[in-house]
Amino acid sequence: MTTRNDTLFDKSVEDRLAAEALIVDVDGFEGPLDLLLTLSRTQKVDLRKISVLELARQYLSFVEKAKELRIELAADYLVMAAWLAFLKSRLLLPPDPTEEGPSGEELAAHLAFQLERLQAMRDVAARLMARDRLARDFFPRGLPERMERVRRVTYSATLLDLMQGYARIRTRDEFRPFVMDRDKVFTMEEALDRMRGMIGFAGTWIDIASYMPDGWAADPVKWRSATAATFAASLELAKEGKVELRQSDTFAPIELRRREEPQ
Amino acid sequence: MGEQERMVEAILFASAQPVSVAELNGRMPHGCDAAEALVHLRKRYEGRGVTVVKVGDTWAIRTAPDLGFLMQKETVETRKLSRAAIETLAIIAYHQPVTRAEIEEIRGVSVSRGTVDQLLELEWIRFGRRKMTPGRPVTFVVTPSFLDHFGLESARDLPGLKELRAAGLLENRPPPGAMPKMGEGDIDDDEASAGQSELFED
Amino acid sequence: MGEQERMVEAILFASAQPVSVAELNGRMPHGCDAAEALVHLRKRYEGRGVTVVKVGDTWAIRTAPDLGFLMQKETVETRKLSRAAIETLAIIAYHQPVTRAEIEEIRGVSVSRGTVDQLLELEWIRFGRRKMTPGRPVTFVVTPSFLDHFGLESARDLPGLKELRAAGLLENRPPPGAMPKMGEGDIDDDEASAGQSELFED
Repeated sequence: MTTRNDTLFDKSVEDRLAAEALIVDVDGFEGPLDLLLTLSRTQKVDLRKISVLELARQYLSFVEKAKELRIELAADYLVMAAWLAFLKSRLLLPPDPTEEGPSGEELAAHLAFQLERLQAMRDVAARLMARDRLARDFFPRGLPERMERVRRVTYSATLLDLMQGYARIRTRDEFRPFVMDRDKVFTMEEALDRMRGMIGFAGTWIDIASYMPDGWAADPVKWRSATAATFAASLELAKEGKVELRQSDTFAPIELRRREEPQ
Repeated sequence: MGEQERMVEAILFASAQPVSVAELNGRMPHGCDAAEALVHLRKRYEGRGVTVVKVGDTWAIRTAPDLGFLMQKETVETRKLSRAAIETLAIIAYHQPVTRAEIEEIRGVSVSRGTVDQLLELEWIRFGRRKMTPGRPVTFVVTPSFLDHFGLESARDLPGLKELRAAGLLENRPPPGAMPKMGEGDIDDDEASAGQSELFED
Repeated sequence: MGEQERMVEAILFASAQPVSVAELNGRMPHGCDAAEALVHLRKRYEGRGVTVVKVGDTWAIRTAPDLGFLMQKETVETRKLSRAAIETLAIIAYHQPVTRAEIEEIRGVSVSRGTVDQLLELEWIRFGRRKMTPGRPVTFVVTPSFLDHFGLESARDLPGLKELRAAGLLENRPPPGAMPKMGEGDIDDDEASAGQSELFED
């Protein structure tokens, strides 16, 4: 411990510069563990024999200096500082047998393990990246031959398909294209045509039912259509000013009379 | 194996294009003789799975011609025969020997060359004797392999229209009476079903 | 040279990607034994300009690494990986299957999304099975592409793997008591090592 303290205070100019560089370079460190690892390297010892106490001291003085220089430290640096301060106190004070939790030595050993493991990962990462690598040191086939896909198509059809196909053709004549069945529909246009030719004679009130086309009254479907068309045509003629309409009562017959031309 | 031969081997393998002797020499260390190394390499690959071939003035490694089949993957796809093909085939089967004009008359549409070719290729139809009518048109008949595929002893075993109907094969067409009508709601039930059954009668 | 060896040679030469024994057998005529042919072929190419290499469960032909200097033209400039990406890759390779929390515990910093994304995009890592720990976190493992890229037969051939294991540095040592949480160290030890040995074993 004393020897380490001495080395710390007898730091060469170079080490001092390095220590200052550490402070300015906070952003360059990937977290407190990274910084601790760098600090531990300055002890130039085997990571397994590292003095965690010394490391904690260095880290805490780093944080102090950073504060003096008003360098913004990320929260995890400060959390680590607090934890190291706690660890330091545990390592310095004689163990309290009543206290629960891991001993300072255990905590220190784990930190040393973490640092050693991180260093080991960095070493193997470097070894990995230094390996002969594909497309840099060794190469795949430059002119690969494509697997040619030969597609063979077989067609399937069953006897049922065949017979249904034939049936479809032979019965096509029985089909007829879709048309509206209009034979039971009397349109308003038809009613208008019919009525226009007749209203000239309607000098007196006549029930519009008498304008119904001949032969449409027997079939209820036809009757309904013709009634609607005749009524609509009557309204149309009234709108045009050709006729007048009247109805004496609800559901009473609607009567129609030619309108006299305005003089 | 000589160092220069190794180099030529590696370059030919990794290059995306066939490589000329000049380029080989350019890429190999000064003083190398790619042409000579190529001679050795070519001999080494004789009778192997891949061979060193000359392509114009350039060199490449290629699969041995007799192993080309390894680079192919056959996939079999089963497709349903098109409706046009089925109908054409059916007409030929029912009416053989039949000319193209006759097929078109029965189908009501022209028969494309592709449809006939496809059926010929499947070996389900073949050309029959020419008809003794003006123009002496060719006819089509079905083949034994057609009968084989459809499990028929002869084309005469194909069921007739009446049998098709009896078998219910004609039922799935929309009967004309089922078309929506104006004022349909007024038609009483008896009338509607009467109209329908009429259509289903022979 | 045996006919089967020729076939394996042709198929491996034709492909830029490693080919599995199953695929070789699938492409070769029925009854061939690609595995045996591979043994002979590998021996035949020892010391040559190209070599037969094993990549995980697959096989490929690659140029000899000492001839890389001839291939400036073929060299593919890869994006430089960040220090974080390199370390994360190494941790995944040596500790696989490993969760993001475990990576963070080892590195002492959080792993940014971009780092993992970059490695996934390179197809050097992929998602492994979920860990049977609370939250069932996903794990990461390295891929055959990773092995191919770094010329490794298997993850067992990672440089320094044995030494790291002997030194206990691949163990998941839970922190004693109240360590500051740099990620979560609460992984079940048995489960972790079981998963690992599974991946590193034959």
